[in-house]
Amino acid sequence: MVPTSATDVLLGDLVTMARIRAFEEQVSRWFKEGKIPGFVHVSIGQEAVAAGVCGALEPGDFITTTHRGHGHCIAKGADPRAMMAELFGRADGTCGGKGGSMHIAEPRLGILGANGIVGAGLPIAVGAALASVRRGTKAVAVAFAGEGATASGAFHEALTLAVLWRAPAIFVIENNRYAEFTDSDAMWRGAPLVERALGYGLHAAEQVDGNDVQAVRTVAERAVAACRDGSGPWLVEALTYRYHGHYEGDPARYRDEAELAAWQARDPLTIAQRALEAQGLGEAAGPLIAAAAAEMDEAVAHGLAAPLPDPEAVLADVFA
Amino acid sequence: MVPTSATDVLLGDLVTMARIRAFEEQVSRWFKEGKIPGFVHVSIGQEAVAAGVCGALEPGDFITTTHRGHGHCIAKGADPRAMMAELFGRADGTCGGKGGSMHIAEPRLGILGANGIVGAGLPIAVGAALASVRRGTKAVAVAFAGEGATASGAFHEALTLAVLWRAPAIFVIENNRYAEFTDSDAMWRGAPLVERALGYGLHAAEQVDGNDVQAVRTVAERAVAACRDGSGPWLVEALTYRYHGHYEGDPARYRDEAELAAWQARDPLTIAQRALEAQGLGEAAGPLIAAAAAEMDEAVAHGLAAPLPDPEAVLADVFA
Amino acid sequence: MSSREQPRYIDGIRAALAEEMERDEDVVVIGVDVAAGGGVYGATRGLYDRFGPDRVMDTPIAEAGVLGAAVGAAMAGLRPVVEIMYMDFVTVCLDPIVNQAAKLRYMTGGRVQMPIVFRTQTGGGRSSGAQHSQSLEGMLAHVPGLKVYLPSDARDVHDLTVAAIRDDGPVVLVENRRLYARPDPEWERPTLPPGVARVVRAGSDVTVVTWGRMVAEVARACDELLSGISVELIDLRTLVPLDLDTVAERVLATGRALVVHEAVTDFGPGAEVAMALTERLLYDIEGPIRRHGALPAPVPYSPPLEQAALPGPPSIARAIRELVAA
Amino acid sequence: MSSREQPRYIDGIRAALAEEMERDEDVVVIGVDVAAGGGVYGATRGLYDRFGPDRVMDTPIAEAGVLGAAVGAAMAGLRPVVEIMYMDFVTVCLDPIVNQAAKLRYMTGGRVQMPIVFRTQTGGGRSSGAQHSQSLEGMLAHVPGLKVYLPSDARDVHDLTVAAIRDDGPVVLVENRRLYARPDPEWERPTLPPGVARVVRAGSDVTVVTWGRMVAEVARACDELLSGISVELIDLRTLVPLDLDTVAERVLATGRALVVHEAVTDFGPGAEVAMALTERLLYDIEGPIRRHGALPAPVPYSPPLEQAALPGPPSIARAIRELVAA
Ligand SMILES: Cc1ncc(C[n+]2csc(CCOP(=O)(O)OP(=O)(O)O)c2C)c(N)n1
Ligand SMILES: Cc1ncc(C[n+]2csc(CCOP(=O)(O)OP(=O)(O)O)c2C)c(N)n1
Ligand SMILES: [Mg+2]
Ligand SMILES: [Mg+2]
Repeated sequence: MVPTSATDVLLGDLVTMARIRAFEEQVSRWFKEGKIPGFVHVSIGQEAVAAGVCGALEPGDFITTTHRGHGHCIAKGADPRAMMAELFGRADGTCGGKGGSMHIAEPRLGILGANGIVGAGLPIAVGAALASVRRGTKAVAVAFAGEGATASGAFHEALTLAVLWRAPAIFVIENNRYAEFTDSDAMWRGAPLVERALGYGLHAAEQVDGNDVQAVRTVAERAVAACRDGSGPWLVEALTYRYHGHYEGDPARYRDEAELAAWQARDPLTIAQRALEAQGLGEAAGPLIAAAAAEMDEAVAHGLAAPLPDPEAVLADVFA
Repeated sequence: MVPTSATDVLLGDLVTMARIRAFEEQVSRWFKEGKIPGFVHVSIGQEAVAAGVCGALEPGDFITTTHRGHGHCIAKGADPRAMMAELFGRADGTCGGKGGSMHIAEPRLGILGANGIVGAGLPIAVGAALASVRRGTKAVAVAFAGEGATASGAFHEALTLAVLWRAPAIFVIENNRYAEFTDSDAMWRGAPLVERALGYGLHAAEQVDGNDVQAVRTVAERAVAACRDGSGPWLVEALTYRYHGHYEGDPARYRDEAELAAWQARDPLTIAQRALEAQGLGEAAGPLIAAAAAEMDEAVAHGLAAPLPDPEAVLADVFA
Repeated sequence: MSSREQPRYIDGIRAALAEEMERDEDVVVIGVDVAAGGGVYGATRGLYDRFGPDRVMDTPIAEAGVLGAAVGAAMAGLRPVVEIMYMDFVTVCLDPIVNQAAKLRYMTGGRVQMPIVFRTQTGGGRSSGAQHSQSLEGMLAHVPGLKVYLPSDARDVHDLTVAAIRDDGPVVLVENRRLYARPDPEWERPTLPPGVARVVRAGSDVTVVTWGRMVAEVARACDELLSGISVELIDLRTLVPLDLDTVAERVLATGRALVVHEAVTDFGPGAEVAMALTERLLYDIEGPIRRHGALPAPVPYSPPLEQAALPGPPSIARAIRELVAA
Repeated sequence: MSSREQPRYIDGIRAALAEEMERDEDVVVIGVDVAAGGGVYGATRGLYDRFGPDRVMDTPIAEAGVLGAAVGAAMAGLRPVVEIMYMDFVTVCLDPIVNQAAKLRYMTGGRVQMPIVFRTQTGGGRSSGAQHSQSLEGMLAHVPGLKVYLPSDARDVHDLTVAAIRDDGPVVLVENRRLYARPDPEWERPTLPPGVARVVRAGSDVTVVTWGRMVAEVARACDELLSGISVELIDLRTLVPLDLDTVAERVLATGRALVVHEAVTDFGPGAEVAMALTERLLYDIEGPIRRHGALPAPVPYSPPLEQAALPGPPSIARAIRELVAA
């Protein structure tokens, strides 16, 4: 994934964001239609973090993600057709219909799984990073987590171990201000996250505008390069916002419209598009964004047409 | 527990230390004799922390402690006769013989229990402190823990909650340099503990010479006063050393004799005694120390003579 | 209490919490999103406005710390009702439940009280995925010192919540989210204490013993699929204490028993219930005693797979028919 | 391997770990004090000197993080053997075991391998107190996706450790510290795979099914207290997979069965084994099938209490005598 020029990179990241946005809009729509069972958490508004970070990764690198992981998986290369089929519970879904939204994974692409347990992905990424060191593969592991996860013991233990093992692990904390219905600022009275993180002895911890994909990409590339060189773990706090409720269907009464509007005014796709325009490349994006939308239309069509799993498969895959 | 003069305080704390030392020496001896079953962890060398901190507490205050908790319990007022009987597994032990060394507790004295799970006592103390606030009792809660416990998620979550709830909780970390057979410095590459602790937003975090009971007492009194006033949680890191192995019987091959000798040269009882001598009160201590030894001889005699529990009691106390 | 004629399950929870908070100032409700948010399923809605932030407390996502704090708070005089949002999450906070709350009374020779309620909920069958669908009551019932309640309707969730809060020891209260919205036609039924099983329907061919959501599923199986068979349905209500006397007496009458639960069958709670019945009745009844629970797999997401994994009216009816034929 | 004629249990562990580490560079040993310290009971002694700090790693007291890391490492190509020092401590690190390692293969539709061994140990009866004496194998066996091995002697701990390390899925290996020092007169016995029960002694009056330390305790009960009764003793070896075929066949022959374990009886692993046997053999045998485990209390410290709580030769002999008389 070494692109030729900065503009190409930006264009590529914008396309990734557009693909994520289109995917998530479809998820939201088909959830409402009753075609997606269970509950789903979409990442609309947060696309720049997924695109910027995963854009900086190689195919052999690892990620772990959360309940809000569709975007990260797409950005890391997962096939949206298979993902959509998974959400529809189909046999040819990413996980054969056994996982669902919170458990999308594509191990051969280094996607070690979304996770339904807040914080659980953090040490898993550290372990993958440890394996990379021990096996000399040079792979880097990124753990995506929400700011809500930083209260968990898993966060503390994961950072402690990553530093101890000088693991090439990057903790990307997507601070979207809320953990479910709770304002995360009300749940923490200590020092800012990056300051605390440095206390663990990380190589670096930086805050970034999580709606500016160029800024995210820049810091991610530095973090990846440092980890690839063996300089040990990083933390990136990306400030961003989710436009939808915590889960689809959440009326999000805990926040006001003005706050949402202010963030929407800094939409990550718009910001990227403006940057392209500033470089005189405004038109380049249009067709690509349209293609992204078409791709997701097709993914939905594929998913809806795909066969449901055979109930007989229920006992397969339990044991190795 | 408001003593009349500084000298009285010191003398009192020295007596507490002497009582702990004498108790632990008996435990070590009777464990070797095969009269104490299971495994025991003694606190010889660390007495100043227990004496200085618990000396600053009122009877209504709470403590939670660890596998190495005899000293804290004695300093908080537990009856050594009952404790010794407990270690001998007797019916009139502190817990009727059901707990043993790692589970000594005396709830009516605010001793909410030693604990066999590293880190578990930390949030328990925070909860007791929360209850104090909610019920308006003004009680303070101290959580004793070893430096090894600071890696655990329990530490992180306990500090986070304590700050959030402005709980009158004091985390006293006895840093005796080892966690079992492992040099704790090798297990942590981040900032020093007190620095990290401040990152949680504690009211204060200070390091103290854990072998100097006057220094411990001074910092503890400040911490207690602050907590009593509602200024929220504190952390105290007390630098100290255990003379014996991790458990009785551990040959402690992981450390060298010189290190032990250097710490023994700064024995907490000796330091306190010298301080008394400097105040011209050298002789005052002698009889009191002798009395402490006699007290523990008697505790042993009591414990050894006490009846074993009736096996019928095995199913009592399971449910309320 | 809602003004509906037939309160829903969730109304039973809210009413019980509010009544007990009113009655005793030491009762506090603690958990992720339980305060202004009212709980992810709305079970604590209204409490925050009524009792304020000191008694209805949101927490960070730090369940192990929160439950540990509840243990300390209980020993220091509060009566915490702490929520573990999904039963699957006991895996991140089991130590304060199993090694602390359940054991401290015993380990101290009876010197402490431990009035804590661990409220949690389960509810498979709606594609919540393998980490949000587990019924783990069997693990908890195995731990001496813990009581485990699994109410099946609004009346019971109210009464068992009240009983749990008034208990001086730790109680795990397992709600079922798929029952939350169900109105209870039997709301006026008299209160039963924990440890007393309830005969939901009398019958003569076979006794089915179950709890939680499966009470209604078995009833549906009977109504819709088993017209020729007279099924006696027993709601066990609490696994600990276990009312073996009532159940054994009824099984003696019908001569056959099936234990049904949403948990995985293998090494599950039904093994205890069925085996305890077998030990007691082996030489006294003719028919077999069997179990019917979930298949031995993580709970799958896709509806046809999940339906195959979990017990439901068709599989229950099949198990009952086979049992009666045996 | 020690040069003794009869290797001890702990020699079996050490040998298995060393052999597998030699054979496969991806095998790493991780845990609190497992490196230079050699493990609190010496089970990993010598590995650090032989394989170095990259493959034998001490960790801070952060078991949940360490086990989570093992999950990630396993998915990324290592084969971690992680130690949970006492089985009681699974309460602080259950999520990576239950919600991650056990489920990830299934949740991904079979797309990942999860070659992890969770080594742990139990061993009541020596006044270790309520938080260092629990046998919690029943909880783990209830979780689909986990295998659970409980070796009873040096031969088996060696062979089951090797098998666990070579397994591409997660295995919980439960050692017993009270066996560590025991020499194994049967070291030359041929290797058996997991999932195959072993007939330790043939007998005709009753079949006793057990595992771990209880194998030796039942043998002692037979030798010292039950001269008139012909007991068939079966070592189940692994709870998951469960070799019900072998056991059922033997129980069919004797007509009676007793399941013995150190875990608490109530809602314990014996309920499954006994109930599965009952389901299979109800109409084929005369005698009863029963269980004998620990009393429903936290494990007490004082020896007379602990003796009353846990099964031992006298209580086992009593249970067998009652069963044969029934
Ligand atoms: C251990 C655990 N506790 C609670 C939950 C319920 N839960 C799911 S998402 C969530 C909020 C997470 O907030 P954050 O980490 O900020 O991520 P975001 O949803 O904002 O992306 C909570 C509490 C859970 N899944 N796991
Ligand atoms: C959760 C947990 N992990 C591991 C252990 C085993 N263990 C008992 S004491 C101890 C070391 C504790 O070190 P520290 O906290 O420094 O206390 P110290 O013994 O030095 O007083 C360990 C690892 C335990 N009891 N609980
Ligand atoms: Mg968030
Ligand atoms: Mg220490």
